[in-house]
Amino acid sequence: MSAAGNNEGARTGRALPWALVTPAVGWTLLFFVLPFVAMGLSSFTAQEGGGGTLSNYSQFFTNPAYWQAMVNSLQVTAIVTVVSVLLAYPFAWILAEQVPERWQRLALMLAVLPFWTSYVVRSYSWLLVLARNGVINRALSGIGMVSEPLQVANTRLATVTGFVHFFVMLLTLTIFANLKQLSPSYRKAAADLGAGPVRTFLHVILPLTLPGIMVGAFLTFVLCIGDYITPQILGGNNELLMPQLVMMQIGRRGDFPLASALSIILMAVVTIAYLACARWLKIERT
Amino acid sequence: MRSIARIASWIYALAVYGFIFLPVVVLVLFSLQSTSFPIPPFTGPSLRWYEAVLSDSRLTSALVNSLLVAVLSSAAAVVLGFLSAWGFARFVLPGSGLLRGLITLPLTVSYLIIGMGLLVLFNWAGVPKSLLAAGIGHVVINLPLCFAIIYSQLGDHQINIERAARDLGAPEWKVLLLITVPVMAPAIFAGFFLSMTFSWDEFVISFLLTRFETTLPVEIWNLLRSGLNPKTNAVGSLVFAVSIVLVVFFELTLLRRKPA
Amino acid sequence: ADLNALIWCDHSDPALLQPFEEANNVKVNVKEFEGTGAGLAIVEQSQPGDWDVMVIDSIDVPRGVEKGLFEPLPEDKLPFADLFPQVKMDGSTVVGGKRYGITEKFGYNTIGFNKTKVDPADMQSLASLTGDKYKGKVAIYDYYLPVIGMAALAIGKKTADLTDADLPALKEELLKMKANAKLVGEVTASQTALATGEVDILVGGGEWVTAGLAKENPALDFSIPKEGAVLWSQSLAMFKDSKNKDMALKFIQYILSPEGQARLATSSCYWGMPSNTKAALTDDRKKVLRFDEQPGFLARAQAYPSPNAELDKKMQDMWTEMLQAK
Amino acid sequence: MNAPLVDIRDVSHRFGQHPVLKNVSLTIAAGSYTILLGPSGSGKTTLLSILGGFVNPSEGKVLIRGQDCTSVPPAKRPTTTVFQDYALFPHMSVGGNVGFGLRMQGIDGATRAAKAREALTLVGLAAAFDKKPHQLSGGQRQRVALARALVIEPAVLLLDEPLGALDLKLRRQMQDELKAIQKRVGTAFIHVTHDQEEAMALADHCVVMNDGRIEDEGPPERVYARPATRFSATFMGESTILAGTVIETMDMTSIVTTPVGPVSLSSVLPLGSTAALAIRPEHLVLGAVSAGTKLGKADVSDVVFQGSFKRVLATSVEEPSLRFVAKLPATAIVHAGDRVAISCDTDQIIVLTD
Amino acid sequence: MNAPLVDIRDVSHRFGQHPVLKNVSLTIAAGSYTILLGPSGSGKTTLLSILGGFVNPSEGKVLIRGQDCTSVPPAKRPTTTVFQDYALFPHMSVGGNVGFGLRMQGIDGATRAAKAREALTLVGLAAAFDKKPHQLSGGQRQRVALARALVIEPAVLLLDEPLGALDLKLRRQMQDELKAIQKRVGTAFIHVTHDQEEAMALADHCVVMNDGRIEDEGPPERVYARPATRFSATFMGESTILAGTVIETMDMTSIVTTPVGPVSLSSVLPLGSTAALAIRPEHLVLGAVSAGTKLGKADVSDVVFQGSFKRVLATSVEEPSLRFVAKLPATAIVHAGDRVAISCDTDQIIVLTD
Ligand SMILES: Nc1ncnc2c1ncn2[C@@H]1O[C@H](COP(=O)(O)OP(=O)(O)OP(=O)(O)O)[C@@H](O)[C@H]1O
Ligand SMILES: Nc1ncnc2c1ncn2[C@@H]1O[C@H](COP(=O)(O)OP(=O)(O)OP(=O)(O)O)[C@@H](O)[C@H]1O
Ligand SMILES: NCCCCNCCCN
Ligand SMILES: [Mg+2]
Ligand SMILES: [Mg+2]
Repeated sequence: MSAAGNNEGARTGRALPWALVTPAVGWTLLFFVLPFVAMGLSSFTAQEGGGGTLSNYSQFFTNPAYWQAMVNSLQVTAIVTVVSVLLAYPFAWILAEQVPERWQRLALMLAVLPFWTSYVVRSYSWLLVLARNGVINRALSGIGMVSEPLQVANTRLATVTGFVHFFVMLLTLTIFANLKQLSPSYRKAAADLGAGPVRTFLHVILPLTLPGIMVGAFLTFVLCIGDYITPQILGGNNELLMPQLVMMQIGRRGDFPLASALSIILMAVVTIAYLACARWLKIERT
Repeated sequence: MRSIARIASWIYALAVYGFIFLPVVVLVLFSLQSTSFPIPPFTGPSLRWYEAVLSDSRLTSALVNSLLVAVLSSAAAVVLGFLSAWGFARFVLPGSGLLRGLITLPLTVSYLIIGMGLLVLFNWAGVPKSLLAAGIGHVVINLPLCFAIIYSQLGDHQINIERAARDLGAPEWKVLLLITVPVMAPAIFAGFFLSMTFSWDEFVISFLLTRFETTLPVEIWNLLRSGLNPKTNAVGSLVFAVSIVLVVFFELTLLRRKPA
Repeated sequence: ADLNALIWCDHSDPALLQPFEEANNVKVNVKEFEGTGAGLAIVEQSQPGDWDVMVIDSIDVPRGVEKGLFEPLPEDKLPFADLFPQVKMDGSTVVGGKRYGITEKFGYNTIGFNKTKVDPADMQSLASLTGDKYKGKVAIYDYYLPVIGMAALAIGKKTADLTDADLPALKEELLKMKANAKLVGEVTASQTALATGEVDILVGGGEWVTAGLAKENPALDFSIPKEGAVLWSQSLAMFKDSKNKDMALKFIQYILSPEGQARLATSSCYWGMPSNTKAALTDDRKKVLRFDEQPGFLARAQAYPSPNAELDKKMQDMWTEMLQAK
Repeated sequence: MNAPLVDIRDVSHRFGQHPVLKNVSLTIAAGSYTILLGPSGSGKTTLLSILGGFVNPSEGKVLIRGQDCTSVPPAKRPTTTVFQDYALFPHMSVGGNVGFGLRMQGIDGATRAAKAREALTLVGLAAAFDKKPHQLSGGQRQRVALARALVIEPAVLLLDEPLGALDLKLRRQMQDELKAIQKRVGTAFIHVTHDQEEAMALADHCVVMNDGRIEDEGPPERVYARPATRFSATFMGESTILAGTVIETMDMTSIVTTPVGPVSLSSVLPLGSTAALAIRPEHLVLGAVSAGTKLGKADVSDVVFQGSFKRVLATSVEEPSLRFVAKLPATAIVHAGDRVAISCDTDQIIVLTD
Repeated sequence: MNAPLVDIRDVSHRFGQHPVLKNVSLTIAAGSYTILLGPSGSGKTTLLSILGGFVNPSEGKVLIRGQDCTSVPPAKRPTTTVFQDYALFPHMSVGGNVGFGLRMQGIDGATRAAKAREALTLVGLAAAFDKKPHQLSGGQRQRVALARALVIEPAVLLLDEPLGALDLKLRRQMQDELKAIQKRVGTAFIHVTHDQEEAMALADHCVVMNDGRIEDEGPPERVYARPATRFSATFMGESTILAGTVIETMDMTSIVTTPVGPVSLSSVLPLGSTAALAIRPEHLVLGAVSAGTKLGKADVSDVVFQGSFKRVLATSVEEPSLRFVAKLPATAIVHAGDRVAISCDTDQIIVLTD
């Protein structure tokens, strides 16, 4: 009776279905859409005294220090997304294909265990790991591999490392799930038709997991470009990313209109990324 | 050839595990540092920073706040998400596609933007900053997640199960209570559990929307900014331990009972 | 009853607050902020009566008064006589003949350093900060006013006289500092960098960085270079709309009391000189804070720049550009 | 015949613009076993859903026991549905499932359990009372679904492809059981399938549907032997179809030319009209015989042994686009490649006039 | 017969501790259509996977064209598999799918496309070249999978329940096509199913498996008419089974007592041994006759019209636990409730000795 679903509405009347969906829709309108509108309106005001103005936007586009933050954010996010996918994919693949079935659950649990430390603390911990006198430098100079300590902490590389750490875990989960969902017969069929492991991977496994990768990559993009903690703790303020710039407007001067404008601009960039990935981001019923 | 590839993949996997665990191991190790700097050389072991954490009432009350916000906001998100998912899956509603898109939209927006929006709105409306405000923000980010998880599980088979109940004389509320909720329990639980996880670790919304009473991540942030010492490591390690206990508990009790 | 205090991070130390809370059976709710601009913005977004006391840079007290936020303080109930005279800062804390702020803590934004890693002689000149010798070994304290003040000293300007016209030169000086810097960090991040050996020099550092860490790392020190240093001074003010003025006054009295002063001076976020000469500090703590050398230091110190709103905005933008510069 | 138990009057249904049922009228007698047979998309499920109350027809009425039930919700109708995927409640025991309908009627636990046990005994699953559905095999689940529906004693039991998910052997076995249970309880069963053999095995009354219409209805023997339409002839069992034109009509007989020669029929057809003649596989005779209608020669292309018979495909020599499908006894000796004469019993030729 | 195309020698396989194949030996002739038939879990898929190279047997060897292939990977074997879920690559067009094997062989695009088109034409899907698999129906996908496997000209084509996902009507149609294609290309097909009718419709050689062993093998006619084991007799087609004891043996005949009377058989059985006698439904005769073996009387419980025949269930009067299953011509006149004499053709009684 599958095709004939969705018919209850005809008889139950209109009241019940609306009663069911209105709270969620209302909540989203009230606490997501309306704030967004408020933020949009606020972005056209000046901090001192209201009145419509484009000055917040013009400030962003004319001051290189401001739009440089967007450039930095896009660069960091792009690097993080690509590196995370490249690191996570083989890892997820090994977990899904090389690790014996009964150990897989454990292996995966182990891989996501560090998720359960606090995010803030994890970033801070990376700072200590990467510091000039941190664990890595002590270890490397201890075994004589470096004479001068590596300068990683408080650089973009540190920010990227902190991000990649988080997103490798996240992407491993999504890609692993994707690989497990693939029917084993695809792999068998490719092998059967003469493809070696490499070509099976390139022609079959990779394209079939691409949608999953895209979803994971998009998620990485959204979470990464909007994150304040990691660059703030690890980047040493050597450059500003968009969320830092936004928080700075609030934290230093309480300039909400400018912070709003910057948020709106950030949102516009996320929207472009969303549109690029939209076809992979549908939620279907099984 | 094959064994080389095998060995290479083992090495790779171990390297990734190493990368993943490095900060956590360092975190826990230096939480046992007896001096003030959580960097080598190791001077411990000592539990003094754990004592310091446990006697810090701001941290302990933040922990309670965090739990409270996580449980309540997740419960709200799961209830709203479940009801709407059920409504959309079971009834033909005009503009259903658009409305579903609307509900899931926050999933594609950075937390910072959501937090900023609420901050601006609440400022305008004169709503004071509070845990409640942060909780509202957490429902905003978790509602789409719960909705998506539950909606994707409300397939045609579930439709027939509900029809069968209706057919056997169950009124709508009994269908919901006796059939849909129990059958959907795994998805509902998954939504709740994930929401808890996200809420528990969420920083920026709580940071922007709370004032005195705040959540643990924000309090940890404050701690980070109020002096250098391994107390941060100790809090982090405690959170880690508590989380693991919870995960293992859920794993052993709720998740195990899956029908074969 | 609750007391709502808008404060800097040093006031959030339980060791400071708890004795007061217990003695007066009150809960002190604290909200931290960074710069005066942010603090005033928080007040603007609150309801009248939400706040009872505020910590504010002494030189910024008039900004709060202009907005009509503060209540005059009863001089007779506060230990004005015991304060270091140089930090009473009547020029800012007294407006229209009424006193609105009382300085509670002060110190210097100058050069903090690790004396085992740098030549202490070099630390006697701000020029060392921009020379090649310490490239990559320098951190900059992430607060625009004092560091711009230091840049002003470096180019031979008085902090009190800065105008728009000085901005290009200041910016150049800042960019030179940035080029040398490993990082730019707020209080704890810059402390951490210096303490853990991430950097050897902290521009804008002072006793507030080194004093608290002296026990763990005695190599940390600060200097007042020949060009002088920037004096930071924080005041307490009471809100006009406070619903709990008695308690607010009690709080201010407590902070200014010898015990309160000792606790504030050595509180966990950063240490600093107590403004009250009678602060109940132990001798070794006094030594760490260089209590006895203060008269000499104060003589060579200049206050924070105090730009008007327009210049302030420009200075902040200049700071943003400095952060973004490679 | 009394007033019919179910009376479907001029029911039409559209999903959006798409007409799915077109003016369907049908009556169901009490105690009968009715099969709705038709290809995928012909509207069987829709018609059943209208009977069950899950779909409101766009037009027309449904009367059950003389009462207009068209907009009565499923819970209030004297019908119960057995779903194709069984729709057992996975979180309840088998006993809980079967007792659910009684629970909704407010019947106390003890009575409920007793009745549920009784119903499970009826379907031969008394021992499964405390099991969970996932512990049962497909066939057992099917029986639980049946017991759950029967225990509330509906006037009409609706079954939507109840055996579709079972494998052949089990399907046969369940067909026997379904029929036996229906005879025992005497409830009217309305059962949807697209399997002709299932229809013949079960139906008292067989309703052939196509494209939203009822093409034919009646006892399966009649539908098979004298299908009303060409569709019905090809859907209910295989046939070889000969197209021809009536060239002569006499008293009681007509002669039709076909590509394989003239065929004389004992019925009167309009002269000059086209006619389609259908011949069932078991009525074709291979090899020379004296009696019957000659249908030319054919080359045997395939002989498939099917246990109790052989299925033979042969291509007409006279008309190469014509393919004969014949069923011969298992003992018949015929091989692919043979060229044989084809004939059939004249009386068994079915004339289709549409 | 030449050297067999495939020679499976003493293959055993275990998954962990669980033995799944037990000493299986089997040879496959070039150009033959072999069906592996057996119930779920009998090891059919495992055996096919061993042939395809997806599973390495715990013991034994597989020779293809005389060469030991036991541990040759799938890519290097002259076998290709058609998977039950088709395993069409969803991101490639139909043409891309069919050309995939050739592409892996390094064949250039133009040749590939030409050959893929040819293969698609063979399965009647020339027009689908540029479509994506999800745009095709189940039967069409099945054919694409077939074309994809055939285009690389394997010596042996392996099919694991290739029609399992299709509905009955489509399944029948695809059976005819599969057989025709196999005849046309001449490749040896090895086809797994648990549907006895499919086995009879397709097989040149039928292999009945049970519990990891080969119970019976041979042409389907032989397996049906003279099953080697009781399992084979009940799995391949229905039977009525009579249990009995040999009470007399003579020159060329034995007499077996059964609950419905003594049966005389034209074969020599050990005196005193128990024997099971199987009688196919089409060999039972209802009503008094003079010839044949008498099997007592029975009450007809159900008569099902099946188009070309009637299926009759009857319960023995002498032994109420015995149920006769008979197939009678459609014209036979018999009704539920009748009490009839039962007999059968003595020659058609199958003696099962296990
Ligand atoms: N809820 C629906 N919305 C739109 N169209 C529908 C719906 N349900 C069924 N249809 C369409 O109505 C037609 C008849 O569907 P129905 O399910 O009644 O056919 P059926 O005879 O049961 O077929 P099957 O044997 O495949 O189950 C089909 O074309 C189908 O696509
Ligand atoms: N990978 C595996 N690991 C463990 N046991 C297995 C595995 N594959 C199959 N088995 C077991 O081996 C036995 C035979 O399985 P196989 O798939 O060969 O049966 P089959 O005859 O193909 O059955 P079906 O008709 O259900 O497909 C079954 O008991 C099955 O549970
Ligand atoms: N603004 C936070 C307190 C920083 C303490 N450092 C002393 C300088 C004051 N701005
Ligand atoms: Mg249907
Ligand atoms: Mg199988």
